[in-house]
Amino acid sequence: MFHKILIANRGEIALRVICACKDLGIRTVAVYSEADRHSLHVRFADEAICIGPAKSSRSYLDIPAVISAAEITNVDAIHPGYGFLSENAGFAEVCEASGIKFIGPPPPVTRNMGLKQRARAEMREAGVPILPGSEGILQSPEEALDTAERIGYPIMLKASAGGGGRGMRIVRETSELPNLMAQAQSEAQAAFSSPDLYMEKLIEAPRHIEFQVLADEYGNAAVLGERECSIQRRHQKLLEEAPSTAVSPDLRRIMSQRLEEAMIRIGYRNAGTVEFLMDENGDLYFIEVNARIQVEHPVSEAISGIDLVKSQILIAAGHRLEEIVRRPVELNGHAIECRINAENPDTFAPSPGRITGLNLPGGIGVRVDTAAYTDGVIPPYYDSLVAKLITHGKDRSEAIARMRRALDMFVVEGIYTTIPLHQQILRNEDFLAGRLDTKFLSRMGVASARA
Amino acid sequence: MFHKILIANRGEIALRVICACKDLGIRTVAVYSEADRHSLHVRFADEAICIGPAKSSRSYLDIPAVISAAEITNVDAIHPGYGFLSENAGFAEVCEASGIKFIGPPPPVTRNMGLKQRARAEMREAGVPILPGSEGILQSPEEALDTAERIGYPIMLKASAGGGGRGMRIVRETSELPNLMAQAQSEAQAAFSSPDLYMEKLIEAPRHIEFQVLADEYGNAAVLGERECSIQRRHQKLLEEAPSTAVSPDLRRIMSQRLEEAMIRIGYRNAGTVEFLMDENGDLYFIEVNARIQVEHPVSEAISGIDLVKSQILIAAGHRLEEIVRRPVELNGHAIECRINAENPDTFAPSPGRITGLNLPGGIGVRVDTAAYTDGVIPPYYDSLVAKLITHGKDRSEAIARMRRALDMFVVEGIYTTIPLHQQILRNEDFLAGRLDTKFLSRMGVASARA
Amino acid sequence: MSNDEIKQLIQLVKESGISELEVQRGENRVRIRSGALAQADLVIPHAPAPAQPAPSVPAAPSPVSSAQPSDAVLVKSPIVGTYYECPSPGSPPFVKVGDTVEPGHVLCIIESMKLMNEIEAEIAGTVVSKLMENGRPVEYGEALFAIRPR
Amino acid sequence: MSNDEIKQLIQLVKESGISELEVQRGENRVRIRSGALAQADLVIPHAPAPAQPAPSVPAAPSPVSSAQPSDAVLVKSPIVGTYYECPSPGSPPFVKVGDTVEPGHVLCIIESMKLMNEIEAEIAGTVVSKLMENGRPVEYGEALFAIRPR
Repeated sequence: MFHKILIANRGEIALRVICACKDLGIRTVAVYSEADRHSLHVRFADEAICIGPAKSSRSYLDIPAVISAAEITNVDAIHPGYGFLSENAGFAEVCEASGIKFIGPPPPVTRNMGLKQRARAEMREAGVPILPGSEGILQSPEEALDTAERIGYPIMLKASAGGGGRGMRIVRETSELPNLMAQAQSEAQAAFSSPDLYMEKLIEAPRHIEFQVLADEYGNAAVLGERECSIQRRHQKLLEEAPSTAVSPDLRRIMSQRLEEAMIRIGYRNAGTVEFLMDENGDLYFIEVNARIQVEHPVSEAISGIDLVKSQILIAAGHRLEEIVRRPVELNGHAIECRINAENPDTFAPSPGRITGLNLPGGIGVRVDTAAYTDGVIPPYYDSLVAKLITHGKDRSEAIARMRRALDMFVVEGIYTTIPLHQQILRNEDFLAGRLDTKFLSRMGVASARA
Repeated sequence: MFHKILIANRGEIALRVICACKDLGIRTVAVYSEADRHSLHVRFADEAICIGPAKSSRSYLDIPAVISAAEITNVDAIHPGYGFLSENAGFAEVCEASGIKFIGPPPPVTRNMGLKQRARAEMREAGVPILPGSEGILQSPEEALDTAERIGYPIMLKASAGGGGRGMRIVRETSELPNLMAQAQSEAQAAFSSPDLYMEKLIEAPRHIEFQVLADEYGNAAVLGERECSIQRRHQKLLEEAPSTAVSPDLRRIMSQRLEEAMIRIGYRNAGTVEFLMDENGDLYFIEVNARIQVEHPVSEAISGIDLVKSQILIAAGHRLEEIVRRPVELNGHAIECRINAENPDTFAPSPGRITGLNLPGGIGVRVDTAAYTDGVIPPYYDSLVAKLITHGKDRSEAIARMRRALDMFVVEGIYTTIPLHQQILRNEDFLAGRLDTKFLSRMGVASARA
Repeated sequence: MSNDEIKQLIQLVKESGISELEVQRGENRVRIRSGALAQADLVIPHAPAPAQPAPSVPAAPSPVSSAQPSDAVLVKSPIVGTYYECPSPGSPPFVKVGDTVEPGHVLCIIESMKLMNEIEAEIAGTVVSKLMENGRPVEYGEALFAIRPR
Repeated sequence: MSNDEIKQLIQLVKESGISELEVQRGENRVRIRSGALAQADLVIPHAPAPAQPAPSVPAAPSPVSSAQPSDAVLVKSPIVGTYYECPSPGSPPFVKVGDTVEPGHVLCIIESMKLMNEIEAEIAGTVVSKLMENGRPVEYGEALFAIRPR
């Protein structure tokens, strides 16, 4: 087992990893930027090293600074949390070269999963359903028409080099295609100096459903059920739950089996998440693999009874999956997570500042993951997550009742938070009926939810 | 279902009942003394009524004040919590007479359980093992010698009218008995104006083990496993866990079956606890029934997945046990509760005052039940409980690791608390091995633990 | 409590160097802090804060009363219950503003657990205001009357 | 920061009526509160608090240095790593107290990820103290030298 672990992150996830290390009796090293010197992860780690100024490119994203901190404190492993360096294969390679175990998948796997077309190809080979689309770049309008005919309208044209919505067009019928394709090409040319487009089937109002995977270093993998993450605004998840109301026990069993095979086949290791879109017919389409622990991992922990961060460390230390997961995987009850962000709940404008008053909810079925405290500051330099509020109940309605109660008793003064928005979601009829998709928030009338 | 419930209590248990009511969608009325006007139970209830000055005899124990508050707020039920009026059959009768449902057993049952000899008789008839002793008052030294011979030395002589250790003698062999009995009689006469003595078998270092019961109003009862409460000082529990390391699955099954039959037979209703002593051979002896929710109920909630306070309300509202408890009762993992009291951890002197700094632990497997907050005051008038810290894990060692971590991250400034004492217990070898009895704390060297 | 009085208190806080001062004068209360301790605001109960039991200096006008002269004392409810100003529905009230009362004079009834508890004057004086509406529930310590002692 | 300066600041807090004042002057920092906000003590990290990056007014003596005159500026570590005062084991240090340096003069090496990073003087002046022990790990922003500008 590791003797000492450096946590290359901040905020609640740094504290989360410290908790897992304490539970395993492993010493911890926190790193922090000058903006975070009064943070709880600094207080509760056994050692703490300042690695740079507030700007994350010069601190939490600065590989030499993090590795040097690891070297001067003699750690034998690094946990990257989520965000920052967590899916940076180069960082994982530097760790390896420095003789420090990176707690995550091996660099080639992370790199392949980062290359989306490569990930799609590997998943398709492994028998996982993929969102239908063109085989790479569209070579001509004729090929585009044929492909669209094959996968069925509506379709989406996307710039290969693109992002941020530019060079994208929704096409609903054959007659529109040539014209819209030409527009998208010239827009892509202007924006990215390349007119290359590819095509994907458009799912107008998909659910976002993801499966939690654990894989050891000996070719064993286990799926711990799925999470429903459809409540998003601008592709940022706001409320997650497990299980999904749209996944039947049969579908869960089939998908778990296929994904376990696929993850073994691609040599996946440690914790990971396989993301899917679900269309109106309940069919799932693979979109990507997140090769790290996710923000919303606690809902899977609640229903599986398995500490995922502890499992990450055990797997990295060479433990076998059978010591961690009992087969068959049993899931109990229902869990919900609300992300309490420092944001204006109406405009979503960030609301950093000093927390002048704080009451954390507690009691039965409530878990709070936070690095916030009375008189503590949410700095403007990083993400706006203040706390994750998780409730667990024997069924969805008990989890919802507990979440409503916990939100009512969660008091944060001095900054705006998303608490009122969550209270509104938890009273919404569609939410209560489990009718969810990624358009949920914009339908609910949250103006800025629209991408 | 009830429309509105008055909570005739304060502190963490008042907040606990408010949580259960919120989870059921029931409105709440808090009552408070002048010392508690800034308490969280006042803040989080829908209504709050001041019922008197700080002294509990004139507020929380003042039956007319509580009933009047219930009448002017039009509640249809009262939850008494623990302590105060919770086992006062007279109060339950006044509630009944006022047309308000008392959430607890019917008054005659509470009264019978309060009369210890009566409770013993009823339990013996129901086939529950009782601590061996004399049949009522000892009539002569000869009867005493015969009785001692029958139940085996060592034995304890106790003043029938007594309490507080006066008129008590431990007798280890026949030759000592006549002399010590005479001493005890004259001490009893002097202290209580009655020389009457009775005899009980002495268990030198018993475990304190109690079983959690739920019974509905239709003659159904369920036992939700046991709790180990041996870590006490001066008969006050300090750390509890479930299950007990000394109860085998077989013993649990047998005891559960007998106790369910016994509770049905005595007409028990709502939540209750049956307390036992366990001797060195692992034999259990009934001591008493607590006809209320207990401080340490969360450990049973953790392993059973059943919300006991919610169940109390459902049962009082006429729900059937089968809607609340699934058969057979399944218990999962292990749970520990540490009572964080406002006390000097060495001397146990009370330490009321203002909490100037507070960090509540959170994260996986941690539950906190508290009414404390930064800048809040622990008044000197009531008990010293500041918070209950509960951890749950898949086994005892995971629960212990999580408790150690949570204690390390639990910061209370401005008052002394029992946190350091708990940290010491959680490092103790006997504790880690599960070797517990009521002498544990005094062996550990906590001077004032000795009664 | 006048603004001038509060100003003086603020001055007092500043001069003494303390961080917080809470003063209750009759029904009025002021808390002065020299800084931001907003957490305390968390716990001000939403129910009306009942006054301290020991009346001292006169109180500010209550919703149903006229202004109280500065030499009156408050009669507060010793129990929780329902306030009645007259012995039975339709009958005249026990006391009116301007009445003079002697110790033992019944001022009102508080019904508690179906019992009609007569609340008596403890001092001799003139009723200067009635602070509670007939039939309203009262908490422990709520002010019922102001009486100017004779 | 002298005791007299601190006294003046306390006076200022009292006069202004504010509850908290935090002042940083070079390596010195004082936080004055007029009341009990002990919560803040919760979060003072146990690791040595590194100094602010922008040196301004001179600092108090550091454990290994002699007293610093009030016109020196601090050279702080721009990276995390291990501090070496000489180019190789046994060789003389890059600088000694009393040496004069020009911009670009190498003051020390910080080893980071097996790379030896030379830290150079940015101003001309005299080395008045060396604040770090040879071979010790340094955090970002830790003070290494005090130099009196010429």
